[in-house]
Amino acid sequence: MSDLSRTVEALLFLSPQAVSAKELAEATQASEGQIEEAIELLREDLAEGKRGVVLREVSGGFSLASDPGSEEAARRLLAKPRTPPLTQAQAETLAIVAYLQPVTRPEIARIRGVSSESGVTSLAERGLIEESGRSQFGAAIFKTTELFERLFGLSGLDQLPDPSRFDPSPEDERELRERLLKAGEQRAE
Amino acid sequence: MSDLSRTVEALLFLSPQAVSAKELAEATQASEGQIEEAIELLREDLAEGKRGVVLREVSGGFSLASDPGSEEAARRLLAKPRTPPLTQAQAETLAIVAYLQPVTRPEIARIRGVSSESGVTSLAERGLIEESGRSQFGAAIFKTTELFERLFGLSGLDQLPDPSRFDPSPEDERELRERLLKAGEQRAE
Amino acid sequence: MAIADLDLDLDLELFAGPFDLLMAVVLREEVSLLDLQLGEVVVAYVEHLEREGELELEVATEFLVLIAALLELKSRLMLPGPEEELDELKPEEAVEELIARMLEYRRYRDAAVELSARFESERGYLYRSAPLPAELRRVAVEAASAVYDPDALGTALGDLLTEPPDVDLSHIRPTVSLERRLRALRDALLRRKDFDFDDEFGGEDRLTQAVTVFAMLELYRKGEVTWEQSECFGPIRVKKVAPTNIGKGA
Repeated sequence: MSDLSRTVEALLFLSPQAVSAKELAEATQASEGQIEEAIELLREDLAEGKRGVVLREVSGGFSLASDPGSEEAARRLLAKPRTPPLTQAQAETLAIVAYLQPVTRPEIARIRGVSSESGVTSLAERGLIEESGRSQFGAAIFKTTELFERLFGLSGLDQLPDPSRFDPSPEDERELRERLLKAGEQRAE
Repeated sequence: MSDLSRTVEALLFLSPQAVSAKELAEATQASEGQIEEAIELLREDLAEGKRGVVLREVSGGFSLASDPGSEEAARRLLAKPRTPPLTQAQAETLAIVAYLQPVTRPEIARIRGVSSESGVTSLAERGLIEESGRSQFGAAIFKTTELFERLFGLSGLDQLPDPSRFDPSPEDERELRERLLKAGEQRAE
Repeated sequence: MAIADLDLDLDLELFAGPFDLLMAVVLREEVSLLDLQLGEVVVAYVEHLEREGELELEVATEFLVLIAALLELKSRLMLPGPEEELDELKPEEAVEELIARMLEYRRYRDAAVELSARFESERGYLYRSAPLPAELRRVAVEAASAVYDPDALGTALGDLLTEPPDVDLSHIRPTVSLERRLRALRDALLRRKDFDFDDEFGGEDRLTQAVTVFAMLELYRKGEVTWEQSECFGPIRVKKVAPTNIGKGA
């Protein structure tokens, strides 16, 4: 292991946040190319299944995380309960914020067709979204947080699944239209 | 690397404090003997100079620490040098240590007339004072650090302002100590 | 399939029949949205839920989206005046609007499923959260410059050297007890048969001396004491009266 990779590993170990290649280069006074090489070495050494710690690329930088295989033991040691899964309301609200950010609360409600007060509040409490100012009409504007990227294993928002994947197919659309009209017509007969 | 050493490494990575062999055994549901073996493997892999992280054995158990060689880079990336103004309690405690050093914690408390636990701790954390041994009765003895002299712009302890400038004026250090103790006892009454 | 599966029969003032039929007739403007009490539809749905005893989430969500869309359309229709193109929302446009709304919602519903799965698969990775080592939390010696004034230490030391002032009692009114002065007089007379007042009590404050004189008068009344003073402001000689004398005198 090179001196530089050792230093990079130490920095990732110490830093509470993900560290970008640029920050690593500045701190170690190495070039970004050298950092790339050092990261490449670490990527091999800390690949899944090799050690208790793995290298991850999250929220615009690099971070160390414990191997998922040790999750149960870690929760026992740290007395940390497993975070509950997202509820449907939370997941829908989070999807809207993630893809449309920055987005206001009324916009979220308009898309979901229901008031999204509690979904927004609970996501903010879990640190996945945060207020980032007010719209000109005074509505709170929301965006996702760094923690969101970390917990979802995203190296950046551009790593979100391609939204076009969720476009309804023309068949879906036709079906929906037919359903709304036909069902009525049949009964009207 | 065995599964158990991987899990142990993950646990040491996650825990902010040292973890004892017993705690590791409980969390991994392994025997302490197995933990010993796992630690043995880690001891080799994480010996000083091998990686960016080293295995440390402290009184309470085991912990991971960043390699000392990376300190300079870590400082560039992470250090947030803070020199906020001293509180009254800190200034008093620091004055006692500066003029009377070496001085024990109980003596500081007697002179100030109040428990000085938090003042001592915060000054030590900020690197202005440090423990330098124990008195014959086991009390921690404190003195000021080199950082203290730098932050106060002193080329040596003899550059401290002459206490005779502050009325009443004790003549030597022994007298100073006695007067401080006497005044402290009156305050404590 | 979802909303078509909703077996909700309505019996409203304006309309009787299943919910999806209502949607269709509303969209074809056979029933005016303006006259339809949407609140009644919601109440009917809630009653339906109570009867069924279970909530099918997908159906419920779609129902809410539809009702919300209808409410918005209706509120647009109710807007007065100039926004005429809104007032003249054609049935086909209403259908399109409704469909667009439902499709948009579906997109995020599906993205939500994907995000939830991702959240689930990522939950095993745990990140370290530990304070920085002490040496990184303080200024490096080499980088340290003088930011504190040494005089602050001298001043703090001066404060510590200052002995606290005596407690000020001037606000407390002194009181002198006659009882105590009587006792003091009797004590003095136990030690000696006679004494000079100033020798015994001259060190007391004026108030105490005055009360002691009162005590002497009291003891005189009781026949325990007498005194002599040869001139004004001269020394007072206090003398004990022997009990035998009292007996004889009586």
